[in-house]
Order: sequence, then structure tokens, then C-alpha cells
Amino acid sequence: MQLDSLYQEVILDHYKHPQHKGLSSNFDAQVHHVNTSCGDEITLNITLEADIVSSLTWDGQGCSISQASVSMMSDLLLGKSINDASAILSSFCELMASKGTSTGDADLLEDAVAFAGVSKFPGRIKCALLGWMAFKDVVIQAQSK
Amino acid sequence: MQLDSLYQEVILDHYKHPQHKGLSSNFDAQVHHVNTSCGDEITLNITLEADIVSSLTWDGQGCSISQASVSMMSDLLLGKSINDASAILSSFCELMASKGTSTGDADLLEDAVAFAGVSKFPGRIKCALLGWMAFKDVVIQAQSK
Amino acid sequence: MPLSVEEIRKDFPIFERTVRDGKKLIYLDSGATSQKPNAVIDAESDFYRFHNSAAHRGVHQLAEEATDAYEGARETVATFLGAPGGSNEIVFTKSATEALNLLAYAMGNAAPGSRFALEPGDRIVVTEMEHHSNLVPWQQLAQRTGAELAWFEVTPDGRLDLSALDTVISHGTKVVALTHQSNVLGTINPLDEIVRRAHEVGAVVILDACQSAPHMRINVEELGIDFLAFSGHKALGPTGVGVLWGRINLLENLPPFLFGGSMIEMVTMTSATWAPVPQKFEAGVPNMAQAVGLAAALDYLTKIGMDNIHAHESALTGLLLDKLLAIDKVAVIGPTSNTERGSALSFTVSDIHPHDLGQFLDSQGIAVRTGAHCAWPLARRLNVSATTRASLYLYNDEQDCQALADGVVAAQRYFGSF
Amino acid sequence: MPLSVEEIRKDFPIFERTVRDGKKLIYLDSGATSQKPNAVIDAESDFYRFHNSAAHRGVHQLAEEATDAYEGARETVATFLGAPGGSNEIVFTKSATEALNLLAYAMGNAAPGSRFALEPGDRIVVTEMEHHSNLVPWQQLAQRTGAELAWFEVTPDGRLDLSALDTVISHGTKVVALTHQSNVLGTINPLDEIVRRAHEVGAVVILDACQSAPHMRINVEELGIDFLAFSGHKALGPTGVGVLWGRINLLENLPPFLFGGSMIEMVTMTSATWAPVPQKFEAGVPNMAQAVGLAAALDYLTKIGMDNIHAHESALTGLLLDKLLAIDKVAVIGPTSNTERGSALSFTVSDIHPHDLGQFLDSQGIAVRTGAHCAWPLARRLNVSATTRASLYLYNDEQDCQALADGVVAAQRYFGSF
Ligand SMILES: Cc1ncc(COP(=O)(O)O)c(C=O)c1O
Ligand SMILES: Cc1ncc(COP(=O)(O)O)c(C=O)c1O
Repeated sequence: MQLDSLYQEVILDHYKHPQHKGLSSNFDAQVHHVNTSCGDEITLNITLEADIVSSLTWDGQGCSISQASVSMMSDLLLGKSINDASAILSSFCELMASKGTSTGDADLLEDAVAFAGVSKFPGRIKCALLGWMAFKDVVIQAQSK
Repeated sequence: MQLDSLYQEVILDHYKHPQHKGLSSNFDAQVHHVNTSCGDEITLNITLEADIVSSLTWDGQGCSISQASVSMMSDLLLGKSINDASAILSSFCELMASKGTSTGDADLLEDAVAFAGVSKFPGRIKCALLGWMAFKDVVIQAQSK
Repeated sequence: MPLSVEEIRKDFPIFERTVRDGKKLIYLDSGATSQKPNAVIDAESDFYRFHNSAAHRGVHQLAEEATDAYEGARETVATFLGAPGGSNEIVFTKSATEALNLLAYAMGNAAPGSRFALEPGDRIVVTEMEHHSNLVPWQQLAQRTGAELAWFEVTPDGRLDLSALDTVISHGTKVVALTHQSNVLGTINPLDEIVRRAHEVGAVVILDACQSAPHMRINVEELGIDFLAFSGHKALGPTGVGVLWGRINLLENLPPFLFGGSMIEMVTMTSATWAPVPQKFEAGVPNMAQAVGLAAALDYLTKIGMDNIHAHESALTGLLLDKLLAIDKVAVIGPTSNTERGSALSFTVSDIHPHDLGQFLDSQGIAVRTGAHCAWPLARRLNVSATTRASLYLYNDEQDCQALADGVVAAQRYFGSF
Repeated sequence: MPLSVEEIRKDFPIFERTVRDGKKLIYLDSGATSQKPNAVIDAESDFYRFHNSAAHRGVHQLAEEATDAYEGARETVATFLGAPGGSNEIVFTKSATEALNLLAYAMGNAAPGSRFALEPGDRIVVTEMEHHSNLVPWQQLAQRTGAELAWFEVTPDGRLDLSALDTVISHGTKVVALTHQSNVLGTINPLDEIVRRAHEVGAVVILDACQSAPHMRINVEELGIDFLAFSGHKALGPTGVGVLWGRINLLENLPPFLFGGSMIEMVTMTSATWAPVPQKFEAGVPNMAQAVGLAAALDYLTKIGMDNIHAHESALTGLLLDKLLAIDKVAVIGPTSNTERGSALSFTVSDIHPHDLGQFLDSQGIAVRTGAHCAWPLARRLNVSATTRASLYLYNDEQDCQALADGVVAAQRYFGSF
């Protein structure tokens, strides 16, 4: 069933047990992103040490895809350099744009390749990208401080 | 040929030799009406004596139908009482709305029954009515003075 | 007269297709947009095929035919709404959204002191259950003019709280704009008292009939309102056409909105005067084919009978309410009683996010809408950031309702590991 | 490559019908609205038949398909215009008239002091040959903001008088809005100098491409302009759809126009923020089927080739000019030389009022337009209260031109008794 390619076990796991959820009280920058078409919301806090993402916490509400995606993302990007994080971000965006033709770069994306199936559901791509776009934004803000 | 039912000889006559054209210098009321869809224009002057249309002059430019119609109208309504003129006006409007099914009330409309054919050409009804609508308007203005 | 849904569906070509690998299409999203019968699709194509030309703008036969078709559509709409002033009271817009913006902008164009001018001290009244299209234009008008925006609140069971009617619609209220039926809750709002009070203080009543005009008999005279807007595409009609109805004397006094060809009387380089109503509000070559398609839609609806359609939907709504409320963890957002409500039915299923539920239902061929349904303030007031909405129309039947209930249960099973 | 008009006509069902008791239809009114090929009619119907649903608004398969179709149409338009910023630079409106009003109103919504705000001392520049749709919105904006309206005059032979370019486009000019091709004269305006000067003083250039985009290759980047508007229905597309193109950074800075569903980011009862471009400018359920139909039209045009179409029309225009000028008492209003001109051709025949001429031609099956063509100031400047206009397109041929010339001569005979 095609639906199973969307709702991978690891995605539902993250949805049930979100990682790094709960906003840190200190941060270099904070952004709030909303998926205007369905109302999903995410607030993302970042702290950078030198070039490294030393803290990445979030809060939000929304569907399993948006929440699992931000959970997995924070797991993945925490401790990475901005450069490495950007490469992972690009790779994830590429995967989302692949319309189901790519399985994702497992070296870079690790568990996040589970989102490959989302790319077949155009209505859900924005959900999967919500946290990632917030990350892109929050980095710019943290760096321009 | 259907076109001939539109361009009756008497209509072309009035177009070539318009009656009461040239605005009187004295008047009780003056109106300026425009056919917005084609730019035809008519200015109409009226003078009432008691209840009688004692002067009705006009100037304007436009197609044969609009110019002939106002010419014939001024011929027809000059000297009539407001009541009689209104009856003639109603009868003309009815004829225009008849979609070619009526030949017009010759007792009231006299030569203006020649416009019966116009009612088959919806694009031209406004042309034929231009002067008559101006008359309706100018009477109201003259009476409210 | 009960509808023969089987017969009706034959008129709608989309039901010949399947979705998601051969599943039967169960379309429960008519509140977003309705499907179209062949009569409508053909009316629009036939206009292009046989009569296409710019209405009001030529002396040739095609222009005559196009004008007849377009103005004939206006007559049909006037009759459909029971417009007391006839077809001159009907303005074609591109959508209800445009119709509502037209009113707000036109009022914004009113000369200070004139009938529709708003200024500080004046009030615009809306409700908390408005669609964004009947809220944001008024927010903006209030901001531009300094008028105050006030609103009726919504009770927990999804009705308008009219307890403070006379204070909310205060002296100084110039506009009362509200929805006839909530697109989220299904609530049908009672109008009599609101109209009475609005007119008492000299305000005009603007009705957003997007969710009512397609589903029940509307007679603007009986409702006593002043303006009404609805969208063609929710009423079996084409996309790209909406309707504004207004009382003729009000339309005549309202300044124009869009400026350009066909809405003018005279133009110089620095000034312009306006054509009579309704042309004054229809700048540019109009959406003729869509107006003609909408007329075909209204003819289709009228033939089946608006009262029959409403009765059919009411019966299905009652059934669906019962079925959904019987499912564990399902909460209906909006009136759970089947009185004064239409067939838009929003609900939540605890533990399953609406977006996930909608996705699951889609995999079963069931089309619903999820989210805040363009009514964020309402969602916030009712404390639900998103819901799942099923909305019914004349082509839905009991099987569709059963399929939805079964789908919800199956979704609970699918996501049960949560 | 020369066009095969015979083949092309087979694509347009309207040419299968006759007019006025069996006469062949000679359609010379494409400047008002073009005829539609089957590809366009079918694209619109097929949307309703197979994919109809509200774009951007559902999780179900139909909503995905509708979104794809609608956004795909946006891509097609972006490619057609050579939009440097891609499809986000394309806003679907209901018409060119709405697109131009959108710009004027959105600028009117700009906060004082911001990029697009106009105030006393600022200037808006138009030309004397504008269609009312690109004149009256600017008149109104000038009136509302206190900005000054200035214009380029038209020379007796129907060209823009640019001799005072640098004074007309003064420092303080914020907007230069002009037509690419006059719908009355056929004149194609030279843009390079105007664009250079406008940008020198910091003004944006808004091009009304209603009469050019359907007839010649347009590349907005090469033209160097900032905004462009055209109507679908004049470009083989459906009625009820228009296009606004704008540079992405300008669109991003421009306040919205219509308010409502789908154009917002967040809404409370008293405030709202906006969605990104282009959604910010598309409130409500969009005219999806019409956008899809327009894309089919642009595909059709592109397949034939805009350069081929332009060459075809140029050749016919030259021919028609010769034929008309050879007739006694005929005067062409607009350039009589066939350079920098499109295929809209206005003329007068002394002693025969255009309305009567048009009526006579109609009786011969020939569809032309008569009047002031929504350009009153131009008519007044050229001292012709009305003209007869023939306008050509890819489905016209030499026989059509000959028929018109013969028709004019026959009209002179018919009305000869004058
Ligand atoms: C030059 C020009 N500008 C603007 C318009 C307005 O286009 P529409 O009526 O499709 O909005 C037209 C055609 O009517 C036109 O020819
Ligand atoms: C209650 C209500 N008002 C207004 C609208 C706006 O209609 P449209 O998007 O067709 O302009 C809608 C639907 O979207 C609606 O449901």
C-alpha cells in the first residue's frame, strides 16, 4: 500500500517520541514558521558555538510528517558544522523535490531518508520541509547577529 | 435583405436632413446623453409652456439610427402635451423591446414606426433610444424647476 | 421529493474516474469547491465554440449573441436570488472574495460624508466565524478609515453569541458583514434580529452566502439583507466567477471599484464618469463564458429544486452526525444537533492529526479537507488548530457517509500504534 | 515559416458556423477578443471533467492534481514571457484590467514613505493612447494620493511624441504606465528610451501588453520593464483570466490588493500577515480552469511560433493597408506605414458613420468593431469620435482582407444615396 511509503515506522516513532522538543531558554536566534495551508507551526531555537550547532530545540504542533521531520532534523543537525548542516539541508530538499524517483543519500541523511516516500505526495512536501526551512532561516538570523 | 428593415428610407432621410437640429439659445432644461458603448452624443433643449412642449432642439453626432431617431422624435413631440409625449415615448420603448415582433402603433408613432426593424438588432436599440431617453430626462428636469 | 443520487451522478463526469489505484471517488469536499455537471461544462464550451465574442462591444452578430448570453446569465442569477430590482442588481465578479473586496474598496472610495464613507467613530461588525475573505477586507477597511472593527463571538457549541446584539451593533455601525452558513461549523446563522438591529442603526447587512446559496433556497427580499456574495464554483458553476447582489439604490450610490473599459461613461485624460449599474462595477471584458456556465449551474440546481437539495443534505447530515458521534474519540466541532445547520461537518479524532487522517482517507478514495479552513480566528476560539471537514452536496449519498465513518475507524486502526 | 491558415482554422470550431443567414464568418475583431482553438476549450473542460478540486487546499488526490495543473499553468506563462524569476513572478488575475487595478490599488496600500507609496510631488506618467483600463486606475490613484498625472501626447500620425521625454518623465516620477501596442492605432511603442529614463529617475515601468503579448514574442528581460499585464481572452485563452508579471523583488515589496483566503500567513480578528509571492496576490479559490486553458493557449501559440505569427500578421497588415488606402474617402487612423505597428487597423469612411459601416459589414458576415475602442482621450486628440477597427490574428488570411475592402466599397454603394 502506497500509504506505507509515506508513514514509515521511523517517522511514526519520531512523531510519538519527538527528540529535542521543548524550547531552550537561551538561544542565539529563534524563528517561528507556519505552514499556511494547514496551520502546522514550529518554533526553532538555535545556539552556535563558533561554527557548530551546539543547541537546537523546538516546539510545535502539526501532523506526523511535520513533527517527525523537525524531530529527526534536530537530531541530525545537532553538533554539525554550519557547512555540513547546509549540505544535509540541500540533500533533504533535493530528496523532497524528487517526486519519488530518489531514495535519498543515506550517508548524509541517515534516518531522514525515510522521508523519501513523502516526495510522492505533493501535498505533504511542505509538511516535511517546515522544520528545515525554519532551520535555514534561523541560521541566517544567528549568523547575522 | 434584413439590413433594409433597419435602414428604412425615412430613417436615412432624417439622417441626411435632420429636423430641429441646432440648439435654441433659450430653454427650460438641457441634457447631454452619451451612448457609452459607441460614443454617440446628443444634447437636447426643451421649453415647456404650461404643459406643452413648445420648443425641442438638439445637437449631436453619431450613427444614422441615433441621429435620425432624435430628429424624428423632436418632430413628433414638439407641440404635444407632456402626457401625450409620455404615451408616445412608452409606445416607442415598447416597440424597441419587441425583438421584431411588433410593427408599432402608427397612430401614436407616425413615421417613427420605421424604427420597428431596429428592434431586431440588439446592438442598435440603444442608438434608437438615445434621444428618447434624453427626452425623458429633460422633461423631469424641466418640470422640477 | 427525494433526490435520485444515482441519476444525478451520471451528470457529473468526474464520478466516472477513480482515484488512488482504482478506488471509487467519495467526494466530500464540496465546501471547498463543487464538482460540475456536463450541462455546465458544455455551456461554457459552447459559448466558446459558437458565440464567443466581446459582449457589449461590437455591432456584429457574434457580439449580439455574446451579449445575449451574458445578460441572460444575469437574469438567471437575479431570478435565482429573488432580486427585487431584477438583473441590474447583479454584478459578476471573479469570486465571492472579489465581491466582498469590491464592497470594502468601494466603500473606501466613498467621498467623506457620503452614504458609504467610514470614519473614526464608525463601526464595522463581523463575526468570529468568518472566512478570511469576509474578515480581512473589513480589517483593512477599518485600518484605512479609522473605523472600529467589532464582532459577535462564537459559543462553544458553534453558534453566534447574540446576547449582546444591541451593544455589538451599536449606533455608529455602518456595516454588518457575516456569513450565512459557517464553512467550518455548518452553523446557519439566524438573520432576522441582526437585520432588524442593523437597519435600526442605519447599517447595511452584507451576507456571505458562499456556503448557503448553493445548498438552500435564497430569497434576498425575504432575508431583508442589503448585499450578498457567493461563488460560482461552489454552486456547480465554473471557476472564475462570483456574484455580488446589492439593492439597486445602494449599488447606484456605491462608488466603483475596478476602473477601466466598459465601466465608464466619459473619460478625459484627467477625469472620468461612470456607466450605470451594473456596468459601473464590471470593468474590462467580462468573464462571459463563466457567467454563462454559472447560469447553467443555477438552472440545473433549480430544476432539481433547492428545497429538495436542502432536504437531501439535511437527512445525510443527520445520518453522518450519528455515525461519527458513535465512533470513539471523535469530536464534532460545531452544532451536534441537526437544526439550523448545513452539511459542512468538521470533526477531530484524538491522537490523529487531521492532516494524517485526511491522508489516510485519501488512500481510501475519500476526499475531505483538513486544516483551519480559512478561518483562523474561529479555530483559535474553539481551540482546535486544525480539523477534518466533510462537506456534502446533492451527489452524495448514505454510502458516502458510511464510507467516511468506516474510513475514520480504519484510520484509527492504521495509526493505532500511536 | 508561413502559416497554414487553412490548417489553423480547423482548430477553431467557431469557423464551422456561419452568420447572418449562411454567410461565412470573417472575424476581424480579435483585438476585442480572440477565438479559441479546441485545445483551449478542451483543456478547460478536461480540468472540470477529470481534475476539478480546490488547488492548494486539500490532502486528496484531486487537490494534488488541481494544484499541479494550476501551478503548471503558471510555469507555462513564466516561460512564455521569459520571466527571469520564474513562475513566482506570475500572478493570475481575472483580466488585464484587474492586473492594472491591482498595481494601482496595491501602490495605494503602500505605507507612507515605503517603496511604492505616492504622495503630492510624485508623478505618474501615462500616454494619450492608453486604453481606459490603463488610464482610469492611474487617474484614481493620482486623485487619492495627490500625485500628479502626466502623459506623452500622440502625434497626428499616431506615434508617441517623445520629444520631451526627459521633462515628462521628471524626477519624482514613480510610475510609467503605457501600452505596448495601441488597440486603436496599431502603433507599437518604442520602449528602450522610456525604460532608460524611467529607471534613471527611479520609476517602475508598467507595460500593458494586451495587444502585443498575443501577437509577438515577448521577453520581459529584454524589454527591461518592471511589470506587465495581459488578458488571456485576447491570446486564444478563456475569458476570466489575466496575467500580471512583476519582478520578484518588486512583487515582494508591493502590498497586497485583494484580501481573503489563501493570501494570508496568519490571521487574528484584528490583524493579518501575508503569504509569500505569488499567493499574496491571489485571494480566494483561483480561476484554475481558466489558468489551465490559458496555458493551453500559450502552448498552442508557442508551437506555431510567435515570430511566425507576427510575420504573418505583418504581411496581412501591409496588404490591408494598401487595399483600404486605395479606396476613395477612406482614412486610416494611425500609422499608414507598416513599420513598428501591429495588426489593429482603424479607419474612417467619410459620410458613413462607423456604426453604420460596421452594421453593413456585419450583414456581409464581417465582424469588426466600431466606436472609440475604450480610448476616449485618444479619439478626442485625433478628432475622430468613432472609427471602424479591423484587427487580425493567426487565423486570418488575404481573403479576409479582400472581403473587408470589398465590404467597404459595397457599403459606400449601399449608403450612396447619403
Ligand atoms: C490595450 C488594452 N489594454 C487593456 C485592455 C483591457 O483588457 P481586458 O478588458 O481583457 O481587461 C484591452 C482590451 O480590452 C486593451 O486592448
Ligand atoms: C464562507 C465562505 N466565504 C468566502 C469564501 C471565499 O470564496 P472564494 O474562494 O470562492 O472567493 C468561501 C470559500 O472559500 C467560504 O466558504
